[in-house]
Amino acid sequence: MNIFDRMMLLDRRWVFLSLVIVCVVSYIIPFQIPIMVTDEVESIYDMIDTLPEGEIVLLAMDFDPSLLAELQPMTYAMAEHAFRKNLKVIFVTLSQNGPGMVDQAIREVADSVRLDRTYNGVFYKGKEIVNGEDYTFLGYKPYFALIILGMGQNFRIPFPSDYYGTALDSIPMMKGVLNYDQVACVVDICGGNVVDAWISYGQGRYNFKLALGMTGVMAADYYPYLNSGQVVGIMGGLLGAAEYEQLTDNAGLAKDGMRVQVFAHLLIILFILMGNIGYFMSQRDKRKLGR
Amino acid sequence: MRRQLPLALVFIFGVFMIVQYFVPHEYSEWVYEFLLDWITIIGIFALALGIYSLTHVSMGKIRNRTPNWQYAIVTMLGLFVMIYFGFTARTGDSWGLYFVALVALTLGISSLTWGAVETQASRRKIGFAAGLGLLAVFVLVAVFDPSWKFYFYTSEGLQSAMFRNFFDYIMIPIQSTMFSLLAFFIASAAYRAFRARNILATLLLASALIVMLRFNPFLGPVGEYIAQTANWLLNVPNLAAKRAIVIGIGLGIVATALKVILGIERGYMGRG
Amino acid sequence: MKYKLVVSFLLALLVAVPVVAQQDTTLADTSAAAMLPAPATMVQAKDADNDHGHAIDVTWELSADDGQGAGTVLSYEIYRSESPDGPFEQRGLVPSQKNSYTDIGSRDRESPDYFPDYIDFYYRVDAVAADSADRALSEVFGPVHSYGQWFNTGRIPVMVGVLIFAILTILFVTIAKKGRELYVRPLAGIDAVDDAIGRATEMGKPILYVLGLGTADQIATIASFTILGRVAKRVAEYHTKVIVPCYDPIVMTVAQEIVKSAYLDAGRPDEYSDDIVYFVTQSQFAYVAAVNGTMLRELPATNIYMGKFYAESLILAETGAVAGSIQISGTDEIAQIPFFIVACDYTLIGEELYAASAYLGREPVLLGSLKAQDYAKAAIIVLAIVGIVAANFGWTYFTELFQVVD
Amino acid sequence: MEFGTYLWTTFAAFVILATFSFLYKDNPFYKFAEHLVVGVSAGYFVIILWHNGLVPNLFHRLADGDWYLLWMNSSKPWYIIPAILGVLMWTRFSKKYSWVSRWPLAVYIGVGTGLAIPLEMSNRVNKQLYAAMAEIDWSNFWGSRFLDVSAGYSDIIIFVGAIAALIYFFFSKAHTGVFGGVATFGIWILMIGFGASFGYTVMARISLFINRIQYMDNYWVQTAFDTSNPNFHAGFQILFWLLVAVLILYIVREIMAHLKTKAQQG
Repeated sequence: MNIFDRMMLLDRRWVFLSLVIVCVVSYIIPFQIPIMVTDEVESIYDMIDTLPEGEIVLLAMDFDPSLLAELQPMTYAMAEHAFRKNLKVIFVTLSQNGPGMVDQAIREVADSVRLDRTYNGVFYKGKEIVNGEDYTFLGYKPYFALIILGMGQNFRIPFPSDYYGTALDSIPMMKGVLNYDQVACVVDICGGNVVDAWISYGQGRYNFKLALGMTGVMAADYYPYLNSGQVVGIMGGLLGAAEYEQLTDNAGLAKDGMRVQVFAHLLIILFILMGNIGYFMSQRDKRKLGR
Repeated sequence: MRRQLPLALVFIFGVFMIVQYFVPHEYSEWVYEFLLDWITIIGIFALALGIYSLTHVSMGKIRNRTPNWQYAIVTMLGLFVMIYFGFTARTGDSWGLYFVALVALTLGISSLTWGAVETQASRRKIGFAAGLGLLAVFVLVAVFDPSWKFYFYTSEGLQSAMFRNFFDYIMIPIQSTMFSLLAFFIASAAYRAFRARNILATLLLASALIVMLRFNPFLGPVGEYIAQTANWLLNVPNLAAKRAIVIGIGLGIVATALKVILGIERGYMGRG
Repeated sequence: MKYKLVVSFLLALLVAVPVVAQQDTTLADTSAAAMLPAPATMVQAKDADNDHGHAIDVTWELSADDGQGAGTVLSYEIYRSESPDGPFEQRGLVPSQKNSYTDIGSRDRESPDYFPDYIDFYYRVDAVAADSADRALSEVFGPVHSYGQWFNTGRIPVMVGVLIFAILTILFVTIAKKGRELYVRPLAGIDAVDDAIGRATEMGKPILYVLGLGTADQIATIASFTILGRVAKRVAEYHTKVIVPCYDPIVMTVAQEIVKSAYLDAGRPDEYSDDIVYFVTQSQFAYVAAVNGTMLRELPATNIYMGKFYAESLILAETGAVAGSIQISGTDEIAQIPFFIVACDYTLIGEELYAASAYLGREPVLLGSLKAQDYAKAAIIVLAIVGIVAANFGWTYFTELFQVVD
Repeated sequence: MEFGTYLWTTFAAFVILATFSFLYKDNPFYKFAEHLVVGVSAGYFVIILWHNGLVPNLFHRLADGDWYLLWMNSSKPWYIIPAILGVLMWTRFSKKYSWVSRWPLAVYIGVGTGLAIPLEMSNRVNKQLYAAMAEIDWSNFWGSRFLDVSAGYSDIIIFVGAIAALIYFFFSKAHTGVFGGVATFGIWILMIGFGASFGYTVMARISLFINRIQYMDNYWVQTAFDTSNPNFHAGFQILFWLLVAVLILYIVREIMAHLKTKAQQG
């Protein structure tokens, strides 16, 4: 058996072992991988990054906890980015099982913002983000199309008080914030049909800047809105989240997951190539012998 | 009765189900829902046949001492214990003699079974005596221990601690691990089978490789083109292929189902 | 439940009003003062089509202030009453720009949401202003009642499809019965089945037949039963062993009957035992674990997978490859076909699984239906080509003939 | 985490490792896990079907009030029919009357096939045919970027590809001449589609394994060393190292056995 036959007829257990090693090692060691950034994610990043301090971002987390693994990383990346840039965030969820999830997300992002960090060469001092000053969580209400329309008139119509029961008027950051006109941009992260309402009822009627984050499978269907300019940018799945983390220079859940994925994929591709090289070379040897 | 009646039943119920699809009226809906319940209930009764088969095969292995017969005991214990947990629950926080009863019942049934299959008369006697004694212990505990109870008509058993533990720490871990073996098998299958032997194999291989490379960060500027090609492959040729297969399957299903209803295809019924 | 949500939303609106009123003057100026919007007009209601009753469709013309005009309308609220004078009960709520609503209730008499048929109702649609509880009441429409239909006209295309196809099938089966030779092209996977049985006999190893995770009323499983019948007969003739682990108890029952009959047909009823076809468990991956173990311990010469398969397809097929078995597969589960193609030696793609039972028997009656399938496919191709031309010339009346409305 | 819970978690870790060991070869640990899960899951389904199927779908309907009155005072006495059919399935236990079990089977299969015909016709044939009759985007025929999914030419490829692939499935015509050419194009489209699906699924499958690593890491490894846990004591680490020792012993044993056979061969 020469080297090419060996390349072709490797025991599959070597494949298994290599995969275990690659996955476990890239899971344990937090090294960095470069991520290719697409235009549609970069435009979302630019939109947030260029906002002046004190502006308000509306972050809608309209997904079920079942999609947590895919959509949570981008939520964290965007929220932390906004807080680091001293922007204010209004959280809202139009998914019935959303409130607990948003509450947890806010707490975990707050923990992370408390640390001193340097991103893209800029030093950000850790700070305590304060409910009512840096963020407000409006909570959940049913009939999402109506809520989206209602918030276009006045946030107080669907949400007279926030999730924790404080009246919106007694929340400092909401003073003078009436509707979408006082919000710099809206980001909808969703895994269902709520996004259609944000596009047609929200953006279509009130004409605000809208950015979308969605599952990888859904993303392809929304590119037409990107071309028509209704949507600023689209982030699809774990990959989109990893791109955002790449742009903010803040590696998190998405890049951790992608690191394992990238190397596992590379390993499989490597094995396929190896098998094919072995196959072609041994074919050639056979032909030579035949002659 | 043996052959014609079943064929007639298939025809009658089949035609009724086809017709009801076009009748939205609530009477039609009522019958439809009732018939679906029939299916569910027949399925549940049939599970008894399945459990009998599983028990029969496992017991056969144990009795004949076929290779790996010891593991059949594990299966039988798992089955028995899980059913027992599902019908019992604690009434308070204490376990009482719960496990004593379980062990007595398990050993009791085991020794009775042993006694029943054993050929030597003296051993049979021991088996029966021990079995009956242990069962008596079980009955005594079950009647006089107030810390746990049997629940058949209400579903306390589903929430009982041991039932949940077996589910959470045995069933779920093994099953998700079995599922995750796919990560390895998808790799080995790709390595073994993706060989550019002929044009079809090459197309399969190339398209899979492009899609796998769709988010590779080490490709530089080429990466974007690969990502777009992958996206196109997934949404254009893949959609065309799926549409053709779906239509073909649809026709195949309807044709086969028609043959079954009309009694042309009766292979599923066996003979005699 | 929904009713409660509506109530809570209304309460929220009530709370919001004073809140907005308390805003400082600069903000109050931006919001339109409490001005009554124009009402919705032309309110119509009729029984909802093609349903079991218990539902009424309400339509209206948008208020002049919805989107245009003062633009103050935020939503419409749909009210219903048993008399034109009230009292009216709120039944629904839709955002602005929508001009229809279907008032659906339960058909269950005991349900609090019960919607009686054949009772006259009156409807009213309120145009509700955005920033106040002020509303414009429409004219009341009625009486109207709901009732169930006996035929769903939206499903006519399906009925036509089933009828034409049934006629085609019966026609070709009749022709085939008369003894006309029907050509069918060879299928690699089918020819492999016979070879595989021969190979198993030579090697003195068993054949593993997996019926998949389908239930006995799924057509893929029924097709698989027929194939099992042929395989079992050959196996019995050759004195080879077949192993059939089952996932579903009813599938097991049917499979036992089939294999038993096959042994009878082959004249070897003594070699049959019920343990050839056995039940494992009804849990997907536990079943896979067991079948995997069987493969590595029994080392079957051939594994045949026919029927419904899900994620386990690749686990089974790769383990089979480890055991060195020849593998033949067929499924109509589209997501799993790629994995079978990659990991098995022969794969029946989708429809070919259904054709296989006819092929293996070479019975003219069964082959007749293949011919019917081919004609149906030809018809679909022609219709699709005409349809796409029609769609691009805007002849929607042609394409709409094919639209199924559920 | 309490010690009792950790004991169970360690057992879960053991059966997880036992299941993974199947990748290496069939071995006693895998056999144990396999046979255990078969028994436990079969028992689980007996209980689930009893409590969530038989009791609500049958018993509660047949006996609304006291169970011993059975269906005498039931509001839905007609549910006795499926109960009888179900019991008839059990005639299979008898050799003589097992043919009676064909009646319930016939009902079961009749309902299933009858249900399938219009549904499959509608969902797989009618709706796909209607979807194929789509308008082609002539205004954006060449697309706005490289291999644009929404471009007009992509619409045409989808249509032509689907027709060609459908032609591949013709059974009663030999694949020769022009017809054969189109059929060949059809199988190409099928293969490209299958390849793409395969490549796309890899990510989800790798995630499953990552998820397993996370489970072991978060619940088993980290708990063993989590001294901030108020219930923490040496038992946690003893359990942890015990399982690790078993694992190492097994690996060492396998390597020794392997070397031994190598030496005998060599």
